[in-house]
Amino acid sequence: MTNLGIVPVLFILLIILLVVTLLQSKSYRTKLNQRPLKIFIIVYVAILAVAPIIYFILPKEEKQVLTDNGSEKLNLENKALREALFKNETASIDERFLIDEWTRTFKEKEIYLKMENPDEGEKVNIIVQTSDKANEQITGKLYRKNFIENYIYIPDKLNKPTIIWRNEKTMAVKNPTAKKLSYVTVSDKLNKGGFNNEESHSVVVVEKWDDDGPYYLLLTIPKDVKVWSDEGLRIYD
Amino acid sequence: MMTVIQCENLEKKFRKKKALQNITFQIEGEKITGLIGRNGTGKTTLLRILAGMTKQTSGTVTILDKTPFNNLFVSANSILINDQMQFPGSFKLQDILNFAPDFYEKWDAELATRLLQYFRLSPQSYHSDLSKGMKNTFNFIFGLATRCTVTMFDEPINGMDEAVRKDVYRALLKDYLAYPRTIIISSHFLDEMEHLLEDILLLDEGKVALHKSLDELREHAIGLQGPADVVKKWATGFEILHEKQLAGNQLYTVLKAQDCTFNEKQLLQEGISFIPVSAGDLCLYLTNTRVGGIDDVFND
Amino acid sequence: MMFLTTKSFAETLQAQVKFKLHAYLSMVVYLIILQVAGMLLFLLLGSANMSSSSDLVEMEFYVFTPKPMLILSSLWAFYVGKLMTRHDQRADIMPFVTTRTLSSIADVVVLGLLAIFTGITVMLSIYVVRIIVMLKPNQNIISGENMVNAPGIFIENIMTFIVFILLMTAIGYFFGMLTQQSKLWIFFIVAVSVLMLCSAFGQQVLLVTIKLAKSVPLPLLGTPVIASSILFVLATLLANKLEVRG
Amino acid sequence: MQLNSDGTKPIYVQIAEWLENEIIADQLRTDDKVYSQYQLAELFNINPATAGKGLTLLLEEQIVYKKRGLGMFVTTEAKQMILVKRRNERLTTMVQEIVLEARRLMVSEDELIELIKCARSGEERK
Repeated sequence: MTNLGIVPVLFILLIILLVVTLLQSKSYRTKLNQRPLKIFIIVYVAILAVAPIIYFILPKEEKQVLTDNGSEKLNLENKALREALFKNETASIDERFLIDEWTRTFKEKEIYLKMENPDEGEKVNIIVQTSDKANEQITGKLYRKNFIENYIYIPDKLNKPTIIWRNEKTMAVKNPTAKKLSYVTVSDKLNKGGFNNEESHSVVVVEKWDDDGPYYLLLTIPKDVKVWSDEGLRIYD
Repeated sequence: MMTVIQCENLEKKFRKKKALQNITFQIEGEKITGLIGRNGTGKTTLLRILAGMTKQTSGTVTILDKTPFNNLFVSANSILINDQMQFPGSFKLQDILNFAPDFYEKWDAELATRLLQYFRLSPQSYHSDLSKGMKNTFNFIFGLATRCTVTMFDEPINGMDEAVRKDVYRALLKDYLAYPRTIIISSHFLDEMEHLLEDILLLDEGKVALHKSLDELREHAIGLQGPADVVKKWATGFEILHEKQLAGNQLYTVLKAQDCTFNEKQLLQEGISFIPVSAGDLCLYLTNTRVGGIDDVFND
Repeated sequence: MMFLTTKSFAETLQAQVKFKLHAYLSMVVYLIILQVAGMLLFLLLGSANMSSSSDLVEMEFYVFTPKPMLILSSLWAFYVGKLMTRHDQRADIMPFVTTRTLSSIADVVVLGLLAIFTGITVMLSIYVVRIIVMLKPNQNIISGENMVNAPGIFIENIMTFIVFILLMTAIGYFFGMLTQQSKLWIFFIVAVSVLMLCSAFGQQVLLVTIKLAKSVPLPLLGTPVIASSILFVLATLLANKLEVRG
Repeated sequence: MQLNSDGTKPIYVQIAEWLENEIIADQLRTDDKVYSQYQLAELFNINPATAGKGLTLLLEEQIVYKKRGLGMFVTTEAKQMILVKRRNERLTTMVQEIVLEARRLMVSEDELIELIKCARSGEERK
């Protein structure tokens, strides 16, 4: 709203002044005759008239701002993801939510789970499962639930949390750094405060659906291994 | 004959200054009238009032029985050509000519095109690019081709060279003969167009000094030349319009010739000769503040 | 007997409007240049960006609206309105059949037509911006309101723009007539506009005006139209008082 | 013919004289149609009213007569009348001027008559 600073205004005025004086000064007057003027105007009008048609015909990937229904659906999916994780029924969700998977040979009897940068908040929820198989392996599966920011569903492109092994028995989880994303929106509306419908602020209520962070790390640990953890890591058994 | 233009006690003030006062005259029928007067005597103002561009301060003016100011009928049947006429910068002469028939029913496109060609004005040139003389030539052609019932030219020949002036007058006369209409031509210079005119309306300092047919104008004054004392004797009792001292104690006097019945023979015998006064000179004498003209200034 | 022409008012008005529209073709070209300049400036400077960040994302938003084109066009509208009252422009009409009243009405009709043209082109120009934005690769484009998903806004905006532009021309026309009366008005106008542009208050007024014009519900669009009409009538009265001195 | 507009003679008089000359020279004979005022205006580049006045002058002197709707025609006596008129008017005034000038130059009456005789015989010889 207040992005109309004095500088662009002066800039604009300068350009107007330039254009007007340029076109009106007698010495520079390239005599514009009726016919070229008409042609120029007709071409411009034609371009403007065709522009919407082209715009709607051109294939485009435009993201939509979430509506009530859309966010509801995403929330339900998040719920389903959580439930599936806790019930250990990952087969149905892997395809959509699994973003990383690893295994590691683990011979120790204890495992320490640590948060690398705890003051940045808890973005990774760790779910620990015990494995019946007497093998010496830890598997980790990283899931990310539907992430919504500013009424936009952001499916990918975000940085992942990283897992760092301090030593053989200490696993640290490092929160992901913020990813820079830019969005463009073009609107017919004159005063578009944000990219979102001002009116729909009240409509799309993006509830903090749960306290969980956006990432789930599903660790499968042999059953004889003991799990220790720092504060700052949310661990579910 | 129909009264085309009628003015009664017309007065025009600009702020406090009176540009026109007590103007009363009427023009009847399809005449060519010369509006003569020195610079700044209100010729332009009068024409602007007649054309409906300016409103008079007081008095009445009617053109074709209508008050011209803000009157569509008068505007459609009259035109004033002056050198302040402006056309949009992006208009070529041809564009101007193309628009004219939308406004003037009697527009003669062929005449306009032919005259343009004759005066070597390219229809593709821009009005604002023309020199003063060419601009006035174009304006004149435009005015002629509109064939308006009342056609007024304000100093139409300004800036034209002599050959063009002659042609312009000839064109005006020929078109007038073919399509008679009421024409007013203003000029501070009568001589060149005298033969065209039927009537003369002489303005002096915002007043009508004289409104007569050209032939009557010739009988308005007589010039006497001869030995100063003899001329003076004869001139007593008459209004002296002009006086000029000549070499050898000779005097040239122009008298207003009302009821003047000189005995020519007697005058000739006393050594006085009649010098005819041309209309142009007479107009000058009538509008001079000093009888002796510029010489008077130095004689004082 | 002389053959006298009797032209009807409507006929002459039509001829005058046609003539004036042609006379103002170059002004339309200036308008187009301004609109194109508005679009380019807009795209280059990436006007109206804002950002928000959370722990995971730092979001930057670029919002394109018809506003810059509208502002430039309205400045143009003011200029054209004022230009119409300039002495040499008024003299334009003198060679052709007209009266003062008719000429003023023709002026208003022409300005109205220009306002309609401007309103529609401003609104359509945003679609050119859309296409240019779309052509840039690797962008996250969020669909904004357009004539398909929000036809109401589209139509309403065209109407408001037309009315707003008309109002601007009316203001220009009125001020033009004032300056014809006395040149002192020019200083006054310049002073006021400089104050308007420089002071935060002035900008606020400008924006509020736009916002008001925008936020007015459709039936109330009449208000600026009435304001414009009043200005035009006042200007015409002034024009009739004017002495066009030779 | 070129008209003289320096004021020596009103244009309409010059027009009338020109028409008279045409009649004297037998360019226009009895009952011939005389130029209309518009033809004259065109011919001499003058206002038709002026030309009309010239014609009126001839009409008044009965050198031409008017046929309604057809124009002016030369009367039978036109040529004779013009010759008489010229003799009476122009010649007398011219002789008057000559006499006046002769007096100024102090030429005696006999000398003057001699001069006239010389001019006449010189013309005849040609």
